[in-house]
Amino acid sequence: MILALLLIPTLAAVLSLLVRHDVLRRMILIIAVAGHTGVTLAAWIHEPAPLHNGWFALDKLGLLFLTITSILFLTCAFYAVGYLSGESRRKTSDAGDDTLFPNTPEAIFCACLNAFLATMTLVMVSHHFGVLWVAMEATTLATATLIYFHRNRHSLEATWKYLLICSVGIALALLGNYFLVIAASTSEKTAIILSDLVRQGHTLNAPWLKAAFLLFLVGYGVKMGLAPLHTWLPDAHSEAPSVISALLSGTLLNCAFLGILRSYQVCCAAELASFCQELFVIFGLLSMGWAAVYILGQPDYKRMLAYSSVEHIGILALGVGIGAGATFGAMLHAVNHSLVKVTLFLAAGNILAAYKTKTAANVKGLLSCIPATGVLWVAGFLAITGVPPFGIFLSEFTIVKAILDQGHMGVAIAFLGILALIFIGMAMTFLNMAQGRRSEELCINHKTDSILTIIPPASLGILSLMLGLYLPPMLSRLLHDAATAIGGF
Amino acid sequence: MILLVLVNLMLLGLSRLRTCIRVVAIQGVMLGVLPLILNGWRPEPHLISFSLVIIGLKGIVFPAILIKLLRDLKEHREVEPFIGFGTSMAAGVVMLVVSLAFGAHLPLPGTAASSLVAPVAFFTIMTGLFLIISRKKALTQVLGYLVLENGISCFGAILVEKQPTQIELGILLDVFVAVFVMGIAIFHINREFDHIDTDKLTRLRT
Amino acid sequence: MEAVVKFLNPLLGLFMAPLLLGVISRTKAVFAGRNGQPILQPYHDLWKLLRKGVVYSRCTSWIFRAGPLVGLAAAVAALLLVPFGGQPAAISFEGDLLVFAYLLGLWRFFTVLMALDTASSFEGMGASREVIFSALAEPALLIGLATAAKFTGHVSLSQIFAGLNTDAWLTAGPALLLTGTAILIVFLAENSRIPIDDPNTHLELTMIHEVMILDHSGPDLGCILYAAALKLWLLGMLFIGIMVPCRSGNVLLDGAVTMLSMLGLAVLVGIIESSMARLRLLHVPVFLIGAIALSVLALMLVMR
Amino acid sequence: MSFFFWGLIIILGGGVLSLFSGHKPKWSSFWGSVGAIIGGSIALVPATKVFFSGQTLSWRSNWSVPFGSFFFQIDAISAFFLIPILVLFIIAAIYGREYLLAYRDRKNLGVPLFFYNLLLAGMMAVVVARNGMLFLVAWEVMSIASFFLVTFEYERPAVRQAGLIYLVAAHIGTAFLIVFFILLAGQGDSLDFDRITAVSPSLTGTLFLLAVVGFGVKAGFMPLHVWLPHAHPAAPSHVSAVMSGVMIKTGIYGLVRTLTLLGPPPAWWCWTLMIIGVTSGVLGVLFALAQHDLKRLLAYHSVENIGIITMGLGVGLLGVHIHSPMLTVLGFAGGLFHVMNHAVFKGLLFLGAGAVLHGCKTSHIDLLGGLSKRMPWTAITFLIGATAISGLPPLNGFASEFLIYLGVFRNDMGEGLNHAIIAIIIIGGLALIGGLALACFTKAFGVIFLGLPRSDHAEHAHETGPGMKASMLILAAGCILLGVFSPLVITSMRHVIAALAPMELSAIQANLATAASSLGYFVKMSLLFASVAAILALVRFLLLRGRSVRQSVTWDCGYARPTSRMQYTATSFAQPLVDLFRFLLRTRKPDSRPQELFPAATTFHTDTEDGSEKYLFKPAFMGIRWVLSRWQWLQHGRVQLYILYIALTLWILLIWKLM
Repeated sequence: MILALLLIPTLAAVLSLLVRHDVLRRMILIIAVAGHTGVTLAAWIHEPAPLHNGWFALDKLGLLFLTITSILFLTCAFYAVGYLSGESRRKTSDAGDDTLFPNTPEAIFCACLNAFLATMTLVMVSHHFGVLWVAMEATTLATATLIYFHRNRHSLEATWKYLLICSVGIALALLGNYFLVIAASTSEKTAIILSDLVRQGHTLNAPWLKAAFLLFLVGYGVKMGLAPLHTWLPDAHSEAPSVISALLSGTLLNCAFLGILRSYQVCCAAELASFCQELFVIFGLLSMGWAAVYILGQPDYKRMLAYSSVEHIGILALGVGIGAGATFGAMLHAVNHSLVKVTLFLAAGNILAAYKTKTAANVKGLLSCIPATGVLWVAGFLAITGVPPFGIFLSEFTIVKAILDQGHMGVAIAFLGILALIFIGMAMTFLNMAQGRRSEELCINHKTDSILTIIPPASLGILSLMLGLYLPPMLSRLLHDAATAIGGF
Repeated sequence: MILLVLVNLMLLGLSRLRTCIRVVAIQGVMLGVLPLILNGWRPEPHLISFSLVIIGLKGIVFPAILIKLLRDLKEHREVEPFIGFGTSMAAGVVMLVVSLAFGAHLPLPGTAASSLVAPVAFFTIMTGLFLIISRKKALTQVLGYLVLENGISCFGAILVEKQPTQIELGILLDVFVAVFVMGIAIFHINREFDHIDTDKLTRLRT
Repeated sequence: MEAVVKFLNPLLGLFMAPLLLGVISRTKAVFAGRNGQPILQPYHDLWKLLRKGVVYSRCTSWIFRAGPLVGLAAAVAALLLVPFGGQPAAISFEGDLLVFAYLLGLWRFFTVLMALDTASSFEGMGASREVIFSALAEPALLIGLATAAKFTGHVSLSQIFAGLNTDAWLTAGPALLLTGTAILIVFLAENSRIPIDDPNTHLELTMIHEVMILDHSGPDLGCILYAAALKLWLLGMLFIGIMVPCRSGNVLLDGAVTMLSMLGLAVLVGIIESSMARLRLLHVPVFLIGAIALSVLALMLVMR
Repeated sequence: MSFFFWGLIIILGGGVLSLFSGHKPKWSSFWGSVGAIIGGSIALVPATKVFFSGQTLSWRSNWSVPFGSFFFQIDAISAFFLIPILVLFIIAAIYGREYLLAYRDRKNLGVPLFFYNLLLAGMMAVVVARNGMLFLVAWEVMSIASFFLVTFEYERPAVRQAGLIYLVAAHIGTAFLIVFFILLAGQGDSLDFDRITAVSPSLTGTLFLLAVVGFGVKAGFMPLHVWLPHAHPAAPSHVSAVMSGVMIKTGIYGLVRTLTLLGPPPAWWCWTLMIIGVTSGVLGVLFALAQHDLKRLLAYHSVENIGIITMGLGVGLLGVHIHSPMLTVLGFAGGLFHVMNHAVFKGLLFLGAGAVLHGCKTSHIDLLGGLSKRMPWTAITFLIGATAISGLPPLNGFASEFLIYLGVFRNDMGEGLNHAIIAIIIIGGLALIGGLALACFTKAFGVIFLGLPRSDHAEHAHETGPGMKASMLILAAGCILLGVFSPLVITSMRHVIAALAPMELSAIQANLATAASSLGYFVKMSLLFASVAAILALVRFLLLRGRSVRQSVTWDCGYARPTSRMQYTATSFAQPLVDLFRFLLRTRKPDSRPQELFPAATTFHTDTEDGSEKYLFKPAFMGIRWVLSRWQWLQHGRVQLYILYIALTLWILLIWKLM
């Protein structure tokens, strides 16, 4: 089963490079991702057996993140098909300046998309830290090409920053890997496989384990987007095609988070949980605050979404750091944030296609100009800022409750204060875009909303709304299991 | 060991890109030899083959890619780095002291390896980071990344016994692809901007 | 006996109220060294007005016609609530003082509206002044009444005034004096007397109450003037009820003293009007806020 | 309870139907309003039953979300708030149908109709929810639905601004409520209200303050009221009516509910409420005086009336604190009765304002005038509303203020300087509010409906249609009936007060009977007054029969050519008061005085910005923004710098954690 998960997208990637016909290639993409989703859902019912001495296994935590990834990928694949057929093959003019630029060939794009899925799946299923690292670096490389889809200066700059910063960060995580090996070298079995490490947690060498965790935190933290390590994130998210931004934000960040959580699991086993939790809380609040600084008055709406990702990454870290019930909240938050953020990025893609600008001030009257996207945009705004009855409210509430139950009044105040500030910042931008008087010249020659660009984000938005009103018992159990795996409940 | 230190210091003081690449190549070769040294020259086949792969990649392939890239570029020198070459050397000495202290603080448990390995690895890592931070040319930054990676794989060399070979190969493959992709990116940067000064790549901010 | 008193009390007000106006103008005439109009002149005026026809401005609506009636009805209703000295009022219940105060408010509401109905800038100006002064007089009146209520422990005017005997003055003389002064100021302000307003002025720009009824004529004007006389009676009765603590139990004696005090009050008003100038309009609020301060002080003294 | 749910379903169903038939305005408005009317009427059944009988209906079921449960309960307090909500929503739905049809060419009517019904459903859920999570969800649904209603005409920048301020205020208020509910639940896993056992005494103070702020934002306590004067004028008038009439009362409901959960009140709670009440009341009415827009004026009056309600609650709470049954009963009865009364007359006034806006296309007071001839029905109903809101007999506004006054006038409070101050605050406050409200509404009614038209807008005004007229008439009748039957109403409020005050029902009944007998006298007085007025009218009619009744011009000092522009304007009318209170209002008068011999055309206008907005919130937000923007240099686009951050972070962590 795990093999199937890995092989389907890999094969599809190879096929995409070989196939010459565009439509066929898109079909392959959809079929591969749908197959992947199918297998993932099957894994819910039937737990897959570990492979290769436990190097590859799908535990609850991995299953949770894998499911998010797979479902989001499926919706994004549909959107991507609509997007690709909309993107002209000719050189198009840049949104910012009037230079002309070509797009990356579609074959490479599709192949990289599939490879992206494959590498992310590898991250989810690998329980060997070495494999985890390899997979993580591979995701960076696969996505670099995707970010550089529009071959213009801005996306090139973003790609370069992404590559360099993430590579350096992940290199540090490699160092963490070696430190982990050193920490584990006192015990007889030295393979750094998660289950083994967890089992013999107390025998690990504490200083080296601490150092390893710090390196993982900083290394994968770069990729995850914890401030102040997140610096590549807004650039890459704003310059990539919206569907890629959506995937980066909705899946890749979770992926990196999983990397940190894996090391956290080991630390928990070695009774270093409080050491890690303090760091999670600090980084969480720092990320939220940092995001608030840039969200207020942010002129570029895609960058605003990117910073919002930094904020929510901070919330995830904070939730894990608080522990207890907040861990469950964090897991739920990961699900909700991914759903909503993808909705928003896809809607942003529609807006960009209609208005040809990323400057929020130049976008007016979405609700009257492209109503369906406008509704998504407003709903997404409400959802992302944690307004009930959307799911994010639930997860944030759970986290706040845990914070207050533990008596961290200061943390709670900071948390809610930053959320309020971000709400104000986002409200100003989003509402002015959605409402406002429509400008006729922009509205005349726009593409109308097509089904392929509306249904995917809309379905995710509805899913997020549903999660705010009804938490299916299966999901709830999975979330609890995942939270238990990382020391919460 | 001492050689590695000297190589790092050289990197900090050099301005010609081509020389820098060569120096990194030398470092790569040394790194390839390192597992053999650390394991007492035991001629085990997988060790030797592993060394050969490292030497091949880091000593030959990477420099070749970069040199190839350099031919297409106009610039051959690192001009006006953020931190001057002399200062860089001084900083290098400071870093060396810090890493020695650090190595002393965190003793390697249970290995009989030379006590110098960890500090030197740290020093190499710091040199790599320092190169990335203080230099402007994109190419130098790739070099810095390579040095960083070399430093990290010093640890790999210590632990070559404990790390499965597949993983090591996977890591190498990743690094290879990374350098390759970065090379492509630099190529594109050069084409788009007519230079590879990263301090001009600041359109995306706040 | 009590039933008779309750019945006679409002009737007395109805009949005697215009007399106060006569007394005031007579006093002023005496002070000015004139003979002055007959003391019963106000009755003649009212009678004359009732027999006349009316002229309406084309701008006005039904509010203009309804206003005088509402005002008079409010005054008559209020008359039923006010005791005559220590004698009980026709109707008394817990909180009747509030109904009393707010009936006057209702009256004012309609007076102001009918002034605005004429579309005249003079009447608008008068209305504007009326509302500001009454808004400030209201707290003074109510806190003043609260002082009396808290002191006697009752919330009905009849019971309050029945309780304000000489003993009361011996125990809480200063507080009652302050209250009385505050109510006197309210009395002057609400009845548009000097130093707040000059009822005899002939310049529209400086008038308050008189300017608001410039356009009324005939029976309407009669209603307004009669209601104004009743208001003089009503508020005067509050003042007398507090300041003259004659509660001997003898109905005739108490009644006579009260009636005489009322006339005395009218003379007092005449004296004030003859001896003082009208305040500048800008200073009137300060004067009224002074009244509020007096009644607040009194309440603090009583409840301390 | 099933009636309640059926009502809810019909209301939502109507909303959804109207949303999907948005392209056919007739059908859309039909479905929306019929859903609201029928559903609302059905839901009224259990509400009235509970209100009169005092029994409690509940329904509980599991909810899969964390800490949530579907726990609904209609007790007397819920029922008491439900009744005005449902009634006003039904009446405003009749009105809204006609009102919205005027927009049918420009707008999709499905949207406002849907959100109207959603708002109703949300508010119904708020007052019956007995689980913190459920309450918060309903609360936010209510806020969001009303936000979309406020921004109905989002093409106008002022409306967008209003919407933004409202949304932000609502959201921040909710943040306080989140903390409130979490702390209320304590360590427990359930947020059900009935599972809240003894809140730890050290927390009650914090909880009370959190509730005051959280609910106060919605209720519009000064200085948290900033959203109110923006949002109410921006919304369509029937929405302003329900927002002002009942939605802000959910804040009061929340506060009342909190009081039932927190246990015996210390003295400072009473003080807090009273001071908030007086501040909101006096400042609210003062700011109302200085306004030029009718709907903005009315919005400030909502702040004022919320102040009066809060004063009543404060008095009642004082009664609980000092164990005085009479004071408790009078305070709570007065405050809560005012909730109901305000719903009726403020609803009426906003509907009237809507009719003016509808008929004249402007709600700027100084541009109107003489509408009583052109819109007679609107005029008479507005007059009734204005009289009621000024607290004048014989209408309902007086009845509730009377109870609060009576509580303080009576000797139940006891002596002492503290209580003297309370008496002064309440009596002086109410009296001043009454006087100023009178000034404000004579201004509003007098300038808008009386005199001559001041502009073409008013000149060409037209009366509204039958539906709008009918709904205003119903509410006007409500003002009169609630006044006349006030003794009856307050005696039937016994269950509400019993739920709120820790007293025996019989004691409450006895005390209410005393209060009701006073009110009974007041009603008799009112009837007497009315009959005197009727007799006088008859006398006058008889007197004038056969006499000359002439029409002429207004006395103008002999000026030859009077024009309507010579009338006193609302601005001038309010000027002395505005000047007197300029230290609070800070009205700006950027005037250009006429100069030289032949002066050029000159203008004059006054501008009263909201004090707390201008001096508190704006600087605060600007300050925060400034501080945050100081940090923006951190991310300056240089990749070297970014790597440096990584290196520094790593070093700091290694040194901090390992050395």
